[in-house]
Amino acid sequence: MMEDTRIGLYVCWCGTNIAKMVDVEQVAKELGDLPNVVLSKTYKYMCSDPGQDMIIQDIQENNLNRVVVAACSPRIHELTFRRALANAGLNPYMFQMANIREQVSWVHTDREEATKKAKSLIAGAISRVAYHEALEKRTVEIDPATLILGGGIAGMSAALEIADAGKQVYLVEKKAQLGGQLLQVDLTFPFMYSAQQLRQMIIEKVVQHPNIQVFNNQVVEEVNGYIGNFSTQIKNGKKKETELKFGNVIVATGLKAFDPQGIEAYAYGKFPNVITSLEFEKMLLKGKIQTKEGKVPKNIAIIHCVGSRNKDYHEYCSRTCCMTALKFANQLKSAIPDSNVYELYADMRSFGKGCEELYTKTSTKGVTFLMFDQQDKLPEVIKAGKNDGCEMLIQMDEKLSGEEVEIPADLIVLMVGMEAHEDAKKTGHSVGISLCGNSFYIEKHPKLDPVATTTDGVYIVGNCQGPKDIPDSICQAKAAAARILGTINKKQVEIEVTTAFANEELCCGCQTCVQVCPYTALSYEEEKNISVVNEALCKGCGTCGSACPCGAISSRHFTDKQILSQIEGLMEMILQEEISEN
Amino acid sequence: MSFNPKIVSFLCNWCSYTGADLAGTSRMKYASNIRIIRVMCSGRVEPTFVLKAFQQGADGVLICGCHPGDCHYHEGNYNCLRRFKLMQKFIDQMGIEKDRMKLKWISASEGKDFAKLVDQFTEEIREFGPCKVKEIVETLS
Amino acid sequence: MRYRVNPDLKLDLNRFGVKEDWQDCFHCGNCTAVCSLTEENILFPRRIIRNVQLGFKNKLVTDVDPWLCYYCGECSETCPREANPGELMMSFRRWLTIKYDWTGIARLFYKSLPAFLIAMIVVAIGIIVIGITKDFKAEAMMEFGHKFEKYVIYAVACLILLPNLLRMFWFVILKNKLKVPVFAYISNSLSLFVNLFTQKNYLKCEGDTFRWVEHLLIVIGYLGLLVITVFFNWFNTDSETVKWIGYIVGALVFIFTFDFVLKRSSKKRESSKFSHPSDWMFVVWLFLLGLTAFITRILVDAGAIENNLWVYFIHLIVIAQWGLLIVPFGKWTHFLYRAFAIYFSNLKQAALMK
Amino acid sequence: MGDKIGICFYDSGQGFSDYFNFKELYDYASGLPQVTKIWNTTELDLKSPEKINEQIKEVNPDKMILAGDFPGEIKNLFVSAMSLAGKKAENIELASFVEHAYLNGQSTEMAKVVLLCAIKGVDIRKVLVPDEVDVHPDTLVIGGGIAGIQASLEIANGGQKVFLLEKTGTIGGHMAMFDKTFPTLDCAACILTPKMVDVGQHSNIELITYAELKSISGVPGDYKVTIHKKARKVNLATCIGCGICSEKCPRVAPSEFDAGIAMRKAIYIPFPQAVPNKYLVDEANCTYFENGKCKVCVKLCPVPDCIDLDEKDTDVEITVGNIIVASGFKPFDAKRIERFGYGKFPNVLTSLEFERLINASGPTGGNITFRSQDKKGNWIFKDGSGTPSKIAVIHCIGSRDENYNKYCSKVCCMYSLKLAHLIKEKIPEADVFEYFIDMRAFGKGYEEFYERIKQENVHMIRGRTASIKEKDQKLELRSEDILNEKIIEQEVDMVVLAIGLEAAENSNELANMLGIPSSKEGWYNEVNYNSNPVNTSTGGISIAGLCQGPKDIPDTVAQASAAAARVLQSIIKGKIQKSIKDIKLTDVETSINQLMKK
Amino acid sequence: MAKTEAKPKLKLAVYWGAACGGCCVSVLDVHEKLFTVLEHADLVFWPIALDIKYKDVKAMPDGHIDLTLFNGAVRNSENEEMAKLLRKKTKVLVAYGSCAHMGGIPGLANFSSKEEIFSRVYEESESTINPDKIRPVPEFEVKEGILDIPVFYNDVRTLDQVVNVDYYLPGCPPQTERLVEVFLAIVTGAELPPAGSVIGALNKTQCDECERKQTEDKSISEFKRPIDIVDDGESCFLEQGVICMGPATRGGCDVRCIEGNAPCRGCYGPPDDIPDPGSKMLSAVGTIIKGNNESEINATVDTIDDPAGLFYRFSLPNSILRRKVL
Repeated sequence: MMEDTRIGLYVCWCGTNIAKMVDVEQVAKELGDLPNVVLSKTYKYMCSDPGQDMIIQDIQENNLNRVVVAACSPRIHELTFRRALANAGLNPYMFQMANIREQVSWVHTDREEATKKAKSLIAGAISRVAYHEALEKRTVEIDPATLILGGGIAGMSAALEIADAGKQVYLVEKKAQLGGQLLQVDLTFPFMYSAQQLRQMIIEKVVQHPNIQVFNNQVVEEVNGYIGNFSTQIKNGKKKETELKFGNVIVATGLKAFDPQGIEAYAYGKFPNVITSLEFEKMLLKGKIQTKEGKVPKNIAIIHCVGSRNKDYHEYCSRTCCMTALKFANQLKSAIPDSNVYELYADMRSFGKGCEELYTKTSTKGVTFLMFDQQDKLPEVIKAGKNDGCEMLIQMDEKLSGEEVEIPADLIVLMVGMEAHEDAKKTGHSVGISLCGNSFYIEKHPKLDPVATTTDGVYIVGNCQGPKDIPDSICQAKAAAARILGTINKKQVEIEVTTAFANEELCCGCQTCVQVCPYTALSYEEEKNISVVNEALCKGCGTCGSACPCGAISSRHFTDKQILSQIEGLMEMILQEEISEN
Repeated sequence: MSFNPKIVSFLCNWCSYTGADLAGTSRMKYASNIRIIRVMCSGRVEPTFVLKAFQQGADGVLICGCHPGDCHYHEGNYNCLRRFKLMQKFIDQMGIEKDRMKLKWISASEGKDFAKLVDQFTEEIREFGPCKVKEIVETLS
Repeated sequence: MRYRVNPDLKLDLNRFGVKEDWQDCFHCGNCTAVCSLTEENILFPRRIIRNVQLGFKNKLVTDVDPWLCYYCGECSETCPREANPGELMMSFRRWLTIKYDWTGIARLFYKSLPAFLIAMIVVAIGIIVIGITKDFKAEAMMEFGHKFEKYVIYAVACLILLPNLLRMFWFVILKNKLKVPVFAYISNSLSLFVNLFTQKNYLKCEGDTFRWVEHLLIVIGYLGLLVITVFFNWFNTDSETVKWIGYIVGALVFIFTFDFVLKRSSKKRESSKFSHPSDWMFVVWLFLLGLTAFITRILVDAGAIENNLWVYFIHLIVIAQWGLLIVPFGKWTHFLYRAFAIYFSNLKQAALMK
Repeated sequence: MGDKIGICFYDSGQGFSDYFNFKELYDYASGLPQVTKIWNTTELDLKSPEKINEQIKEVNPDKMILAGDFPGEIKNLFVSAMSLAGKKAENIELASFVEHAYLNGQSTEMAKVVLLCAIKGVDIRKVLVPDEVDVHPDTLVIGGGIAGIQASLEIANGGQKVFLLEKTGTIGGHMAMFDKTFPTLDCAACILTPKMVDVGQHSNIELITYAELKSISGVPGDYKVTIHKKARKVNLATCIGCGICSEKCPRVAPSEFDAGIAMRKAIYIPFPQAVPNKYLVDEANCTYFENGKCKVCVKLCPVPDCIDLDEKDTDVEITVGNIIVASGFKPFDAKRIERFGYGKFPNVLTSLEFERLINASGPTGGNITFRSQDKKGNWIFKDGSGTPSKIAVIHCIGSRDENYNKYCSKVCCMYSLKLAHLIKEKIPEADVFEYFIDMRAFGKGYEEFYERIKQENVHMIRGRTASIKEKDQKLELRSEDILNEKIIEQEVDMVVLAIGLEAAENSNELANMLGIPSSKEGWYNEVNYNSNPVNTSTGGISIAGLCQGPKDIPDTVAQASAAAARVLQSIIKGKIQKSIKDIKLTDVETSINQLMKK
Repeated sequence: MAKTEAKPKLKLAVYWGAACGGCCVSVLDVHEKLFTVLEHADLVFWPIALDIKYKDVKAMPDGHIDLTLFNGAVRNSENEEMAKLLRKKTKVLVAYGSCAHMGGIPGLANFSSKEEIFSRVYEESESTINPDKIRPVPEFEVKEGILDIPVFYNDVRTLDQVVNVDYYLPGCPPQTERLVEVFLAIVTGAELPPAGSVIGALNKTQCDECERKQTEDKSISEFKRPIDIVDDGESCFLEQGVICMGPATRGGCDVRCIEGNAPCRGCYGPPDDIPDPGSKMLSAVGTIIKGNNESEINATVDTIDDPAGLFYRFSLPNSILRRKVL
């Protein structure tokens, strides 16, 4: 090493979060004696301003050239501290974090063991940081155009928000018509506003917008490139493929309705007058509420949570069905005033603006509410007897009365939940984003970054992130638009620095790496007989480095040396502890 | 003193490390024998690391990545799986019980599964007893 | 047993005074919990609201719980949905009254105010006709009146009240297939009488002692008046004691009923917010009953009854309407059903305990 | 042309006739050509489509317009009635007043526009397009909670200047007070503080704390805003945050950040991770302002002239093109419901107090203890005053209740479940009782969280607690256990009231100042519930977060970013739309006719 | 040829440890260049060629020898003793050939223990008749005194695991040309690379020089032994399913084996700074296994009979694990 390695070690208390389970003072004291460690301190909240100021000051006063902070998960504060290093004039990558909260103090119960574990993790970090190299930030230009996948309300709203700022938008819709799920809705809950008006207006605006190019009946197979510089091939009408270039991608592919055929108890497909909420919505759009036989139904039952909140189908709540069901009940009572409407529900989730009020109103209109257990005992639809005076009967355990009851029904509406499209995974892969357990796209942070994804420049909005209603979808769409407009406004964005790097001197040109890279960041250069890395495409996974047989490729910030020395550092500390114990 | 297994673990940043963090934020308790090393992708895990861990005295090595098909980098976890299988065969030849290394898929939401996995793996390694690699290497040099 | 949901019941129930507020109930359980009369197996009003909402007529008719409520109004006051459970209970008691009544006359009267008014007029005319036959002689009239009272009491008790009570017993005990230990019938009979006269459960309604006292005084007054007039022939007695007791009980009746009338008109209290015609009839007629009796006796004492016979005549009409219509088919039965409900409820508990 | 048009007026009876003069609208409509017949729903039997059909048949209109506050409510009735006459559903058009015309209180004029558009068959959204004017590139964000922080960062990261105005001494808002956030249970501070630090350090953000909006003038795109800066009495630039002043300060007052369950000094930092991390003097509780003596802080402060107790409030004026309102909410005052004994029984807490109690950074270091009195008689929480073993959480306090707030506060179910989990974590053997009506676990991962809490042996009771009584130091809760059909009288040691959310204090004042409409409850209204959930009818002003209505953190963040989108859009374009609310009927009549010709 | 008296001649030694003798032969392979060598150097010790006893070496002053080419691994106490002796007497000690460098073929003995080897060799092997199970013993008393033979160690070690090594000259055996180049470099006083370097070899791996056609498609669903394929003589061995250590083995041998249509076995060892000689290749081979599902992968892995032997054919003692755990 050219210069002395001078490491500063900081152990965070995190209030009592860490200090309660880890003897931070002891840790700091003992590890302060490790080679290259020139100072070692503890502080209540390292992430706080004073905590960071302390690091900055120490770097400047003690010529530290490397810093280790033992605190929470690097996923939370690595950036914070890197920034502090940068503020102190040190390269931000001369930093390593030891996760002694999420992976020590919060998961262990023996203080001594936890302290030991913390020590070894920090020792690993200290050992590793000595091999860190300065990495420089780089930026790429942002192509001001945006690609939006999905022409539902979310996709269209995002498109308009961006296009209105004068920027180009490519809107790709799988179906022949824009509008998505909104196409099937007559009125929106809770205020019974016209969805038709809303839809017509937005579609017209989108179609006529000079900055929006709509591709109907199209699916994007693969998106290449990286933030600021994506491209894809797309068929323009029936013409041949054209290449689109764009700087950001918004995925707004929505969800689809659950197919209730799998729930035997509801006899969907068996009885013609058991219909899904979508089919009922169509009926409302047409304006005629009637049974398959063409009669006006007298008894209408609406069953909630179909395919939702049940381990056998989907565990999650589909969020909008309760309100849609209340809307239906109101529409029914309005259209057929003397009908009997029954709502079979599990929990009434009327939580939005004006929603609880709609629930009250629905009750006042004389709709009968019956509660069932959506987990253990679903209501059962059976054929009614001759004397029942109706076509079907629903048998259920009614929780609020504690009785077994039967409900006469001429028409049964199943409030089907929402679930991911079959091709969600494929679409996700084409733009490089992943799914969570329920096949919704996973956001960068469930709370503080609900529209961004772990892939820079790719955003998820609307239902494809999880079920939601129209205003929430629009909010998300606009939120993504904000981020994109921000980057467009700044014209450039910083890109990944921890990419792979191919050493020309070592590469033998075997091309093993080329095959491995999922981002085509590696290519073979015949003239020199070597592989080269396009660092703008590289996302830094490091698989190529592991595949390289000759050690020519290294993953910046995750080099063999760094990881091996981390292993060494932490194992040595464990053994040292063991020896001192025996 | 009773045998306290030493386990080195490589976790991918996106699913498994996050899953481990989730176990933490959810305060799920698990055995403290594990030492986690973060890599960006399980595809980064090289046999060298595993060998190094054993050489340095680890009794078991746990590798976790995203579930098949969920890899943040599309296929890194498959690469890991392939290497892992070959690696297992190799260490078996080298006289190290092949189950001293384990590859499991842990997603970002599976904090609970992670905690369970650690406990279980720790017990499995405890059954195996100490790994002798370090001892051998030390007597040799 | 599987019950059929039948939302039509509400159409039926609407006639008994309640507004459809109870439809708003979202079953938070507040009313049941806030009620100080609810116990382990005695859950109302929510359970009853639920059964009404779902239209379980058969179940409802066998339910004794509604009678246990004294309508303190706290449930309605604190109801988060303003579903007015207290008033539903009240209306529901009216509904039960007609269900117990074997004659069907109560049903007619409750549902149709005109029918009731016609009946009242008919009774009044009847008395007038009798008055004509008696030439409006004070002595004859009073003698008739005295006998009339006696016979009406016996007749109403035997022909209407007793069969109705038996029907109630049939509904709430036999129909529920409760196996009541024989001993329980006896052991609880004392409390039946206590309750009958004191309505002491009223006291459990927190903070409403005054209302109970009022209620108790009216009961004392009313029963006293009944006994004193019917069995001690108050109007004609010479006993000073009887005379003064009569004054006191008579005064109790009309003074406190007057207060009731005032309260009902002011609608300040939760229990007075909604009034069914039967409520008005009950308090007003009781008031008139007390007042006319009181004045009649004053007139007797003053020796002016002969010249003011119309007072007694009105009293007689009131008595007749009261005895023939309000007692057997009107709100008066509450008095009886309430006390017996407690008795039956105790029997039920005993059966369930077993 | 020459189609016959029938109109039916409908008032849903929610009090909107105060804003829309139906009489005037009736008269206006009857003066319009083609309008053949006007009904009022009060004259119609809304229970009988047949009868309505009869009445419609007489006139036989080609198009039927339903006009009113929420005309969608009767749409299906008319669809039924019209279909009896063989007419199609498309022939019915809604003239929805609240949706389009409830923009600034007295809205009859705008309702006429709505009505006219419906008659002419023109989409109102095309008509209500204000002219564009130049925009000043700076933005004012009102409120430094998570919504304000997010919106500010979004704009600042887009390269534009932001003034972030915060009423209290630090940004962070309510979120900073929370312990963990549902359903992932990451700690609120852990995820929020980096953002706060970001705001504090951002070169594009000018943080104005301890200040309030005083007045506003100007037009969209060019607002002159006067900000009243309360005297902090500590120099922001020179304070080093050493804390000596606070340490020696003789006076204490309930800590706002700790929701009043612990005390702080009269000179204080709201909380350790506050941004800016500088002290401030609470004039109301300072000895100096009572008798002109003390000044201990001034004497001890190591930085010369840093503390100036005689500093006076000042006003500053700034010019901005856009404003984002993120003024947040206020928690429901649990004292209003006497039955629960809050304020009377020391161990009945609000959920906000409990958040602080259970928070590792709270006064007890996260230990759940009983409330006790300090030497001066203040009821506070401090470590070591006993551990409760039975804790009840009661949902829907002040929410879903006609007597208080009708609406659902959206977050209480989930935060109550979270609290249950946290209690179980701190005191594993504790019995936790959750009293709820409907469990509203609706968001991503919420239902799964609910299932998890159920697995943790938390007692879930469907049934609202009616009252709390104190019995021998214990609290007795009476409620109906609906699913198990029994009355339960549960003795517990501590009760947490899951209080709902209400519009912020002075929310109406602010709304009036900015000219944005708000609902009866004080929540700010968006320009259009469905199509435009962040903009308001005043040009250049957007709303974000809780000030628009209760919502959880992800929705708040999304909305805040969405508000930023409009701002960035206008800046990129250099143009901003004027206020929709200022559009007059006379202005748009011609454009409506033009649009119709097309 | 004019004599240049200016410089004294270099003193040169060649020794073999556990080796096959091939390395010594490779030194002989200098052929006519021997004269050039002798012009500049005196051979002071070379058991295979000269009769100089150990005691003679011991008698030399320390640092007397300028250059020692030590070939062969350290298998027994004699190897170790000589390695230490020569280290003491030599200025520049070169680990010559794969065995000294990485353990070489004798290093494969690290898959077994001494006991296993002895029982195989002295008892079980097909050509052995040893009913009394007589085994060699390090010391044996005879009339004349004590006879001793070197102690056979349990493990094979590389030269640098016993003594400090200045340079490594890899190969099994090393290319003689490389030796001459190195020798001449020393003689001419050219600047020597830093101590510890590998000399006489390239840092790029074999593929760089390999003439065979390579593509990026290396997905393999079945690995084969060389005898199982009909080599087309043109395409990359790996792509034909034969594990060729070429990609992970430093060049310098002029791709001798591959030129001869045999896959590289890796005698030259990995390039600089690779922590383990076999694991990189193991990783690369693992990577190119075809398919994503486990059973497919398992089937392919099964076609690699002896990964340890393949990837560590010449380098087991030099690997991270050093030997099999027994």
